[in-house]
Amino acid sequence: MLGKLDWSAIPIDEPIPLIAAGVVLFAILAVLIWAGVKGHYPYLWREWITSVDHKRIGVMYILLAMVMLLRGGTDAIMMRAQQTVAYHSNGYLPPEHFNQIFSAHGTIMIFFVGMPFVIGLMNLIVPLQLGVRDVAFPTLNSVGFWLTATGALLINVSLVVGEFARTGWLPFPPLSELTYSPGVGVDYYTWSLEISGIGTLVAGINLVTTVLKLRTRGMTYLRMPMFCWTTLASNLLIIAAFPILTATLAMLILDRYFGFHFFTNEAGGNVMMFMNLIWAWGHPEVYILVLPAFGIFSEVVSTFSSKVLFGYRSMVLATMAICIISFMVWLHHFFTMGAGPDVNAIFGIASMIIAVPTGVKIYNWLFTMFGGRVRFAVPMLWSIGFMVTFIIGGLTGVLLAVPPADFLLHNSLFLVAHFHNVIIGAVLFGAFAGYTYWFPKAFGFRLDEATGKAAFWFTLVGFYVTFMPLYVAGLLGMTRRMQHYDVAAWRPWMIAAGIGTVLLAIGVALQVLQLFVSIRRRDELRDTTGDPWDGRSLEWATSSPPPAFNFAVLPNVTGEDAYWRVKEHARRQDLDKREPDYKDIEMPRNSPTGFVCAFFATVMGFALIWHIWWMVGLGAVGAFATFVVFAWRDHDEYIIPATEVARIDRTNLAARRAALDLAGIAQ
Amino acid sequence: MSEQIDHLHDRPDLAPGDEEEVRIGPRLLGYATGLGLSVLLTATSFFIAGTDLVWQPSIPVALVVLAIAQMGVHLVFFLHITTGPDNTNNVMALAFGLLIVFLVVGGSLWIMSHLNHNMMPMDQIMQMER
Amino acid sequence: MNIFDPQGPIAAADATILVDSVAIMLAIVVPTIIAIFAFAFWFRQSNPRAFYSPDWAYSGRIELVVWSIPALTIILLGGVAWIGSHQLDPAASVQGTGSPVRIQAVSLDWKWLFIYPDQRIATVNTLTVPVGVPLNFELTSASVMNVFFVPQLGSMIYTMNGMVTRLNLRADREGTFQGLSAQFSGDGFPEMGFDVHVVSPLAFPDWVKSTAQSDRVLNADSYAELARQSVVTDKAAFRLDDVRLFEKISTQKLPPGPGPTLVTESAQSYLGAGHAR
Amino acid sequence: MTETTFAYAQGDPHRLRGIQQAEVAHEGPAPKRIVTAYGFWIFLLSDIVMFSCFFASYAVLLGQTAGGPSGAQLFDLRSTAAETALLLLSSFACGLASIAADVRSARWFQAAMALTCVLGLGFLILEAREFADLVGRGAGPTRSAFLSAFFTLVGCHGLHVSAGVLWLLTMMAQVYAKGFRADILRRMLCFALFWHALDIIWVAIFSVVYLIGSGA
Ligand code: HEA
Ligand code: HEA
Ligand code: CUA
Ligand SMILES: [Cu+2]
Repeated sequence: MLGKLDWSAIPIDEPIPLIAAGVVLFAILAVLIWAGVKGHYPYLWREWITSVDHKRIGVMYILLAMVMLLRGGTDAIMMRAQQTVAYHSNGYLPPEHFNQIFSAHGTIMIFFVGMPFVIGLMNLIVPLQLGVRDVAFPTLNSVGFWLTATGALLINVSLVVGEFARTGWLPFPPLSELTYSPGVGVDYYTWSLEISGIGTLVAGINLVTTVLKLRTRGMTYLRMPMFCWTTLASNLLIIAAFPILTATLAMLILDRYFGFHFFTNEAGGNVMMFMNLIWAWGHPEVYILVLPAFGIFSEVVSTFSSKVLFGYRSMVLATMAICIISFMVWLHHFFTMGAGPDVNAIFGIASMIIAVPTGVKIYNWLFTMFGGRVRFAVPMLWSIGFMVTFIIGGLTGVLLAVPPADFLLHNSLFLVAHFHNVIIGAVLFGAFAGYTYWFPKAFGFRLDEATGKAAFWFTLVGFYVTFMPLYVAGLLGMTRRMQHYDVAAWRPWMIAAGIGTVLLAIGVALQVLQLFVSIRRRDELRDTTGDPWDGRSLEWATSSPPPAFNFAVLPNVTGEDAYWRVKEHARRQDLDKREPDYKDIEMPRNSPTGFVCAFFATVMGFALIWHIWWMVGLGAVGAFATFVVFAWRDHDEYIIPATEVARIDRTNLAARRAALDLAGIAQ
Repeated sequence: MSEQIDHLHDRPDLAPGDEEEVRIGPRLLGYATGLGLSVLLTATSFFIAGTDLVWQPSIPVALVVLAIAQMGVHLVFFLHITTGPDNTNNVMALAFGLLIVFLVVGGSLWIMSHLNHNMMPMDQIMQMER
Repeated sequence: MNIFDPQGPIAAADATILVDSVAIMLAIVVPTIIAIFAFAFWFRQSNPRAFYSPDWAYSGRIELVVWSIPALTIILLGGVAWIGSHQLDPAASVQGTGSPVRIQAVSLDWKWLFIYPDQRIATVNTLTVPVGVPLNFELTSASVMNVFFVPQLGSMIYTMNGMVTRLNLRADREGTFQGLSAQFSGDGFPEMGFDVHVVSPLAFPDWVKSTAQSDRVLNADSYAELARQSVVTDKAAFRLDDVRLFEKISTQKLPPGPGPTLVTESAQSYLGAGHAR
Repeated sequence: MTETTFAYAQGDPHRLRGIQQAEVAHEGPAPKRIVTAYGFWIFLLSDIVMFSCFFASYAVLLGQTAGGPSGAQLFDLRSTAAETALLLLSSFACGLASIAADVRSARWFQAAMALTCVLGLGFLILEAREFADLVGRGAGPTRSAFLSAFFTLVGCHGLHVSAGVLWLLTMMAQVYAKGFRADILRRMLCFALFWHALDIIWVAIFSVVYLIGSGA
């Protein structure tokens, strides 16, 4: 009846995960009950869960990412603590538990922190920057988000029911095959990624179509803000790379569920094919994460230097070059497999070539600051911290791309340090920069500066104290994923890294604190103008938070830095006082499709993991029924009447004129 | 974005699968031509695969070429992808997709053939040398 | 295990390339980092002496420089990578004194088996090699993937079931060094370290002779015992019964390691391997 | 539509003028029909990338028969030819349905779609028979890596066709119930794209898997 599921799946004999899970469950229940008592459910359902508004969906993506950052970060703290104590001893985490933790940490951080964070920011901002009312497919957007959330949910269920994969964040066969991993851990992994992978693909299609087909009048390609370009590049990579992941995991699933022989030791399976395919996805994946971050830095550096972005054309070229070249380097993750000198050298050189366009980007940010007026607000701090940190990570990356050097460093803690150096230094810093920069746009008030700055410094210093020692440990021959070790020379570096993690945790905790402080002080931090940073692109041309329809009248763009030009003009005191001609606006109607889909996906995923076949059928039928009902719907739009549009827009315009007039007089 | 402007020619852009022609006759002819060409190509493929009239080692190459030709026919006559200026975006997307397919398939085969070659267990090497 | 303390030509060359590459890159990276700090500091908003040119966004000369300098660096580095990959290809043989020693390494769950086919002996978790002699490794895995790595001797290489990878090394100094697996292979993975004893070319035949007298024999039965998932503490030495043992493992004539034995019903439902120790 | 004009200064700090001129003036958001079909087009491309992984695996595992039968011993090219014929004809029928939809002829539309459906089902039946036959001869997907790759690649196409048939039936029902509404026409456009794309993949399959595979 319940497949492989029985009471033994609850790890009663393992206190640590059980307590952790208990705390999480308790917290969730508390929040749910609190919301119920306060009567928030109808509001949440109406305004958030069923929302198809790109801004709301963006915010939910970011919220998911931040919650999962705490989960993944807790895993990181546990790992670092284990390696600090596990010298000549077994530490406090038995191997089967430690191995789940690093697998879960890597999976969660990449798929449920990095991805939702950047997708959330793109969702929130790109339509505003392009001057449009929503993304191309609003309902699908909601489906995409909820499927991602399903994946995250399934991974967290594995804490309590059963186990998670013990194979690393990429489950290399034959270790991940049924013979060597008979438990449900790998199944949790594959199904949660198959489901969330579909969500990601949907988001990718949505954003590419939005950028290519929905830009407002006059927003030609070469007038788009850099963030839109990097969004385009990143989502093109999603569309091209995620199907590879889907196919590869599907093959692993077929091996595990139906006894196929793609990657088994028996009957001619070939494990190298898995390595090959998974990295053909995996390498582009890291650029999917980092390209949007690059876009964020471009916006932030230009805004806080009060200056046009330097070398826009080079930036566009560099972005697209990275997009294409990133598909030609994947073998650098298995130089030591023995493909021979020609193959190694060619892929090594191709990997290095990426340093050129990336370097160009760094220099262009540098020259954007040159001749500017640099304001060290929190987003700018993250950006400068990024530039320095990322160069170091890039250097070690290029070093790893030299095959003979990789022959010594592959799978060492040096590699671990490299990728945290680029991922934390670029993706996480970029996400934080974007979060602080655009928070006032989403909510109408700024985040508290003091806690933000403190968070930045703790995170920056914590990062160096944690990961520089790991470089050293790697040079001392320490490999990754060591549950315990007996080499005395490694010990001091592990202790140092442990201390650094404490600083990092304080940094993250301060970010959480910042949110609470800012919400409490929101009236002081209120931004009425819609343009708190003296921004340059169109998202700042509407109110904060923007109305559901973003722009009362679709803007017409005639130059880059579209909004900056308007302000320059206004400052010269000839602001166009003419009322625009307001029209009725047609907006997509909210829809529970996404949530219902995700519900059935969760049921189906869970049933598949535990081999509960009747439940699988139920989930499938439910999903199909949702699809038909959605397709049968008659009206998926509603009208906002022109009078309402005018009312909302007039308040905004008035506040804005007041602010601009002040600025004009001040000059 | 209401339905009135939802018409084909208000913008120099075509949806993939759209055809410029709206009259029935030419469109029917288009599909029929496509069908004819593709039947012809398919028949040639099947013929070549089974015959010993052509030089045997060239058969796979010929089959691949024919397959590519036929995919082209389908793209043009059934999916209406042309090189016209209003089709640029669709063609660019297609080109990107094909580039990726080429990199993934070509790269994989190249890498795997090297790996397999370097890693054959002893007795297979001996069999080959025999 | 310090890779900057190499004990053989391969490790030394690998490390040299590593250091050289870093030096090449530092030449461009250090000025860049300095420039970031300098620009950010000088053009801070509160500095009245800094000029402000809000519309300056293009300079052909700067563009040329920022594309070409990294490109030139990469061309240099690419040359290093190309030559290095070819000279240090793990499959390429190394020079040395005396006739090469052939060693067949098998990664098992979770230990290393080293077979000396010409000497007709085999050892577990210890590798004994003569100094200065070319070491000719053939490697395979009896179950999951692993990586054979002796940091002070140089290049690592994967081991995979059904496949044979090749590696050539040489040790130039006597002593005991540590080796390990660099690819996670399951719960007993941290136990996959092994000792490398580099002995004098005179002592090596003695060691071979004494090992060959071992009363433990490596045959199909004792191999099957080894192939089970376990962590060994005794570093056993065997007489080799079947010289073609490695070939049988790598061609899968001997079945791959069985993986975890599922003892209880509940273990079958959600747990994989039992505890490693 | 009057619009606020959003830029006045004509600065060109990026020296883009030359490029800018070459570009077609951008007219604003595309109509829904174009947006929808374009999104679907990109989805199809991603689907093709997914298939390319299965093709790559098939090519890599082609020789890994593990002592079991090879393609040459298994494939019956007559059945493949019949499947191909059915699929090509169904593509033509789908084209007819598209035309019928564009001229708003419900009767012809339903007839052409029904024909498409029948031909598609015929294809599926032949394929199912082939699979059943193989499994019956002990050449199921678990027999060898080669057969795993074969069943996955061809089966994945088959699953796509089955999904297409389900979609096709929904389309017929929708047109029957609601007529040629704009949103339904958009869906029809996507469906046609999907059905024709399956053909393209089948061309690759019969060439690479069956014809080359039976020679190898
Ligand atoms: C986006 C990607 C990302 C990010 C952001 C991080 C962030 C961090 N990572 Fe991780 N990491 C990976 C991706 C990432 N990692 C990947 C892919 C792997 C490989 C996995 C594998 O081997 O398969 C890996 C592996 C990995 C290892 C394994 C090393 C090994 O193999 O031996 C370690 C060990 O130290 C580590 C550490 C850290 C640390 C300290 C952080 C810190 O930056 C984390 C900072 C965050 C916090 C410290 C959270 C703060 C928490 C609180 C304030 C508590 C509040 C709690 C509640 C309210 C419940 N990472
Ligand atoms: C956001 C994520 C991200 C980013 C941006 C990068 C960027 C790069 N990475 Fe990294 N990488 C990872 C995430 C990332 N990586 C992860 C997660 C892994 C491990 C996965 C695992 O095994 O679990 C990994 C592993 C990895 C390996 C495999 C090592 C091994 O397994 O043995 C290699 C090897 O070539 C590599 C190379 C590079 C290179 C060349 C870059 C380049 O793009 C860097 C380019 C940037 C610069 C160089 C700095 C700026 C440039 C200048 C200032 C110009 C001048 C400089 C020069 C000319 C040098 N990476
Ligand atoms: Cu791996 Cu051969
Ligand atoms: Cu990479």
